[in-house]
Amino acid sequence: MFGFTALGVLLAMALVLVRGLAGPTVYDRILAVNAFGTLTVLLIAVHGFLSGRPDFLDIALVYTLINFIALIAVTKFAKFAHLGGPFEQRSWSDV
Amino acid sequence: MINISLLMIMVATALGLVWLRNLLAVVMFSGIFSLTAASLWVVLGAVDVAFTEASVGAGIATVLGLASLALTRTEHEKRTRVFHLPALIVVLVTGAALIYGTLDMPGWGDPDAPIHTHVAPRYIEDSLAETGVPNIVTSVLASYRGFDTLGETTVIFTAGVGVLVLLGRGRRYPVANPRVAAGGGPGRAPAAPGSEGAAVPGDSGEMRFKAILRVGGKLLIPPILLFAFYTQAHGELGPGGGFQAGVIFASAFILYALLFGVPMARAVAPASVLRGTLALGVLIYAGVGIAGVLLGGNYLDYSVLAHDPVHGQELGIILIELGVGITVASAMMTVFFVFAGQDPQQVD
Amino acid sequence: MDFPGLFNYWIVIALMMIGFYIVISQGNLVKKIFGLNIFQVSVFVFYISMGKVEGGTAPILAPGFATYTNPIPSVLILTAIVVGVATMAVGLALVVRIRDAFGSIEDDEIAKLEGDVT
Amino acid sequence: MISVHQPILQIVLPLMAAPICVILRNAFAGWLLALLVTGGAFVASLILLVHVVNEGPVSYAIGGWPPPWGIEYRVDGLSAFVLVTVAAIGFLSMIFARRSVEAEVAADRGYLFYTMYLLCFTGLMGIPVTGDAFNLFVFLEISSLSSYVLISLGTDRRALTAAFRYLIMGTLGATFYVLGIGLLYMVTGTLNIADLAARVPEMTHIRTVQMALAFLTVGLGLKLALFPLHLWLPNAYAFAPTVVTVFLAATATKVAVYALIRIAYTMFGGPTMFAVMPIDEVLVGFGLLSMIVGALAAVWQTNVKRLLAFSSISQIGYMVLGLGLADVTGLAGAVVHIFNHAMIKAILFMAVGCIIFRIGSADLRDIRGFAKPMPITAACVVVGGLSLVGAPLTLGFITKWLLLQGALDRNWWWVAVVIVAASLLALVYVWRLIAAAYLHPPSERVAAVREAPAPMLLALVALTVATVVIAIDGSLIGDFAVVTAKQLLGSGE
Repeated sequence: MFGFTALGVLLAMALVLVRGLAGPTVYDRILAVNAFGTLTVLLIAVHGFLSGRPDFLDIALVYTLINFIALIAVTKFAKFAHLGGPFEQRSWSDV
Repeated sequence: MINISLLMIMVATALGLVWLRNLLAVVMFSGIFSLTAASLWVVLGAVDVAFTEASVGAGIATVLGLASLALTRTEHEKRTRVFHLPALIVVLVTGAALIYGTLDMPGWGDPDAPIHTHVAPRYIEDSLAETGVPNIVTSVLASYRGFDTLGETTVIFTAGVGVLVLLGRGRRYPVANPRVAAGGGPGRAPAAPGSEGAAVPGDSGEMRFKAILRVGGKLLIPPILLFAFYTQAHGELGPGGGFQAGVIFASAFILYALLFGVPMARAVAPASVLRGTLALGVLIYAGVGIAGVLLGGNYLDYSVLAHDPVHGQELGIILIELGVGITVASAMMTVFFVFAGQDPQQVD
Repeated sequence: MDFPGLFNYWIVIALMMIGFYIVISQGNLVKKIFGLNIFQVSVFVFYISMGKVEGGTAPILAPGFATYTNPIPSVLILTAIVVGVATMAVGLALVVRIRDAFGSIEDDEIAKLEGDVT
Repeated sequence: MISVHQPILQIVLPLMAAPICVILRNAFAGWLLALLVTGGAFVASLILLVHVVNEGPVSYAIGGWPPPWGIEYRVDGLSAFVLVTVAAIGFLSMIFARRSVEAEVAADRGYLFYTMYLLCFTGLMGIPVTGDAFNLFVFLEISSLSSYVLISLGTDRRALTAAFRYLIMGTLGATFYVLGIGLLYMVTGTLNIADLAARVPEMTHIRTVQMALAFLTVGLGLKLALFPLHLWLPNAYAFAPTVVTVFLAATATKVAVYALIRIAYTMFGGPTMFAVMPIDEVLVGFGLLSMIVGALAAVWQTNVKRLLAFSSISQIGYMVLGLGLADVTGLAGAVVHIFNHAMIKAILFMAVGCIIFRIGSADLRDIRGFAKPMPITAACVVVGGLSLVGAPLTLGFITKWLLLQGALDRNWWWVAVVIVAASLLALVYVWRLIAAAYLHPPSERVAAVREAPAPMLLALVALTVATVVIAIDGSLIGDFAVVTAKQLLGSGE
C-alpha cells in the first residue's frame, strides 16, 4: 500500500519537475518548486512508514518549514527584486 | 527503486540547470536538487545529513542565492555556449577515470564491504556504552571525531567573519527604530537612499495588503524557535543537533526579516550581539576541550568532565553541541542580514 | 535487490560531472557557484551511497533493529556540507563585490575590463 | 604536563585567538594577540622539532579515543619541519604586518583582518600535524576559505576576481581531494593515515586505489598551483595585501606540497605504488613544465609582485620534481626546498612590501634605483635573489645540488639539463630586479624615500640573516632532509 503511494508521489514529482523546467512564466516555476517541496515531504512521510521508523517525521517538518520560508523569499524576490528591505515594487523589468 | 527514481530526478534537475538561463530559476532548481538529494539520504538511512542538507541546501542556499541576485541585479546569464568542447573533454576524461575506479568497488549496499567491517563496527556496538548517546552519528560527530566538528564550527565562523569583511559595510538600509516603526503611519514614502533613519522602512502603506502573511508569519515564529530548541536538545536521541538547530533558529529570524525588513530584524538581533555570539560558540567548543586538558585528559576528552566517564561524555556532547548551535545560528543570521540588508537600489 | 550493483554509482558520477561541467564551462559567476554546489552535493551522495548497508536502518539505536547504516559517511558529510555552504556564502559575497567593482558578473566581460586596467 | 599536549595546543590556541580577536574589536589588540600566539606557536614548534628528531614521532589521541576510531595527531620529522617553517613565517609576517596592514587595509577592518590571518594560520598549522586524512581536508578548507577573504582585501579591484578564481579552483581541488579520500575509504574502511599506510600499499593493483591517487594528486595539484593548474596564482599573489602575499606565498603552497608527499609516500607507499601507476613520471613531467613555464613568464613581468608570483610557480616545479624523482636525494631536495623556498619568498615579498610601503608602486620602472635610499632592503633582495637562482653558499644551492644528484642517480641527464636551464632563467629575472635596484640612478621620487619602518625591516633582516646562517652550514639541513627522505621511502617497504 505504502509502496504504491511512494510510486504515485514519485510520478507526481517527475510531472511537477517537467512543468518547472518548461516554465514558461516565473509563477509556473514557483508553483512547481513549491509543489515539489510538498511532494518530498510526502515521500519522507511515506518512507518513514515503509521502513518502520516513522519517528523521523521531524525531518518532514523541517522540509515543510524550509519550503515555506523559501517560498516567501522567492515570491518576495520575484515581486520586489530584493529580500531585506521594505515592500516596494521592483524597479527593473518583470521576469 | 525509490533510489533510482530519485537519482533520475536529480539527473534531470542537473541537466536542467545546465540549460536554464534565468538565474532565478537556477537558484530555485538548485534548491530542488538539494531537496531531492536530502530525500535520497533519508531513504539511504542518513537522516542527520538529510536534515542538514534540507535546511542548508534548500533553505539557506536558496535565500543567499536570491539575495545575491538582488544585489547583482542580473536576471539572465549572457548566453554562453552550452557545448563547450574543452570543458566537455575534461569532464568526460574525469568521468571515465571515476568509472574505471568504480570497477573494483564493492557492490551497492554490500554488508561485507571493508567500510562496514573495519572501523565502523566499534561505533555501532560500543558507542552507546561509551558515550550514552543512542544516535551514533551524534556520538561519532561530537566525541570520536569531535575535532573535525571543531574544525567545521571554525569554518562556519570563518564564513561569517568573511562575509562581514567582504560586505560588512556596504550600502545598508537605514537602521530602524523599532518604536517608531511600530507606530509608523500608513502611506509613508519609502526611505530615501543614504539618509540615515529618514523614514522607516518596512512599514510603508503597502503593508496592509500583506496582513495575512505578516500575521501568519508572526504566529509561526514562536513554534519555529521552539522547534529549534527541540532539535538542539533531541540531537542525541534522534536526527538533529547543534548544527541543524542553529540553522532552524536562524530561519525564524530570516522569516521575520523577509516579512518586516532586515532593519527590524536587526533591531531584535543587533550586529554587535551577533558578532559576540558568533565568537562565543567557537570559544565554548574549544574551551570544553581545554577543560578536558586541565582536568587531566586529552584534548576534547569529555570523560574527565564528570566523575562517571559516560556522564562526562554526555555533558561534553551537550556543551559542544550548544557551542555549535550558537555559532551556526549567529553565522547564518549574520550572513543573511549582511546580504539582504544591502540596499540594491543604492549602487550605480 | 541485486540489480543496482554499480549502476547507482555511475549515475552519481554522471551527476558529479554535470556539476563539474557547469563550473568549468559557464561564464556566469552565480551559475558557477551553483554548479559547484551540484558537484559537491553529488560527491556527498557518493559518500552516503557507500555507507548504505542492505536492509540497514538509520544509525540511531532502537530496539528491534539489528542492522544499521554505516554512520561514518554521515559524519564526514555533515562536516562537508557545512564547508560547502561556508564556501558558497563567501563565494556569493565575492560575486556581489565583483558586480559592484566591474558592473558585470560574466567572466569574459570582467576579463576584458581587467585587461583595460593594466 | 603541557608538553604532552603540545601538538594540539599549538593548533587550538591560534584557533581560540581568532574569536577572541572578534570580541576585542580592536586592530592593535588583534595584532598583539596574533603576534603573541604565532610567536608562541613558533617556539613550541621548535621545541617539538627537537623532541621529534631526538626521540622519534609523537602521537596524540584527540578526545582520548585510540586511532583509528578517534582522530590522531601524529608528528614526525617532516611534519615538525613544515610546522616550524609555517610558524616561523607566520610569526615574522606578524612582526612585519602592523604598519603594512595599516597602510593597505581600512582601519575598521583591521581586527577582522587579524582574525582571518589567525584562522589561516590555524589551518596551515593543522595540516602538517594531523594524522587523519579527512581532518586534513577540514584544515585545508579553514586555511583556504580564510585566504580567499584575505586576498580579496587587496586594494586593486582585481583582487576580487583573483580571490573568486582562487575560490573556484580551490574548491574544485578540495572536492577532488574529498572524492579521492572517499575512493580510498571505500576499499579500506579507514581514514587514519597510519592505518591507511598499513593497508593501501598491498592494494595497489585495485583500480579504485589507483584512481584515488589520481584524484588526490589532481586535487592537491590545484592547491599547489602546478602547471597547468596554476592559473589562479599570479593574480592572487599580485593583488593581495602585502602581508597576505608574504604569508601565503611562503606557506600555503608548501603545505600542499607537504600533503602531497604525505599522501604519495606515507599513504601509498611511494615506489611500491609508482611501480603500478607511473604518477612519479607524471609529476616529473609537470614539475619540469612548471619550472620552465613559470620562469619564462616571470622574465616578462614588469610588476615585481607578479614576477615573484610566476617565480613561485617555477619553484613549486622544483619541489614536485623532487617528489617525482622518488629516490632519497630527490625527495630530500623536495623537503629542503619546502623550507628554502618559504624563506626565500618571504624575504623577497617582504622586501617588495617595504618598497611598496615607501615608494607606493611595485612596477620595475617606478622603483629604479631604490638601492640608494633603501640599502638594507636592496641587500636583502640580493641575498634572496641569489638564493632563488641557487648560487653556491646560499640555501637554494642545497636544493639544486640534491635535485641534480637525484636526477643523475636515475640517469635522467635531461632532467639535470632542464634544472640548469630553469636556474639560468631564474638568473635572468633576478638580474632584472637587481639591475633595477643598483644600476639605475634613482628618480626624484625614489631618492626622497627612507628605509621602511623598523619592525618591517627587523623581520626582513632577521629572515635574511637566518637564511645566510643556515646556508653556511648547509649540511645540517641537508642531512636532516636526507634522513627524512629515507624515513619516507622506508615506510613504503
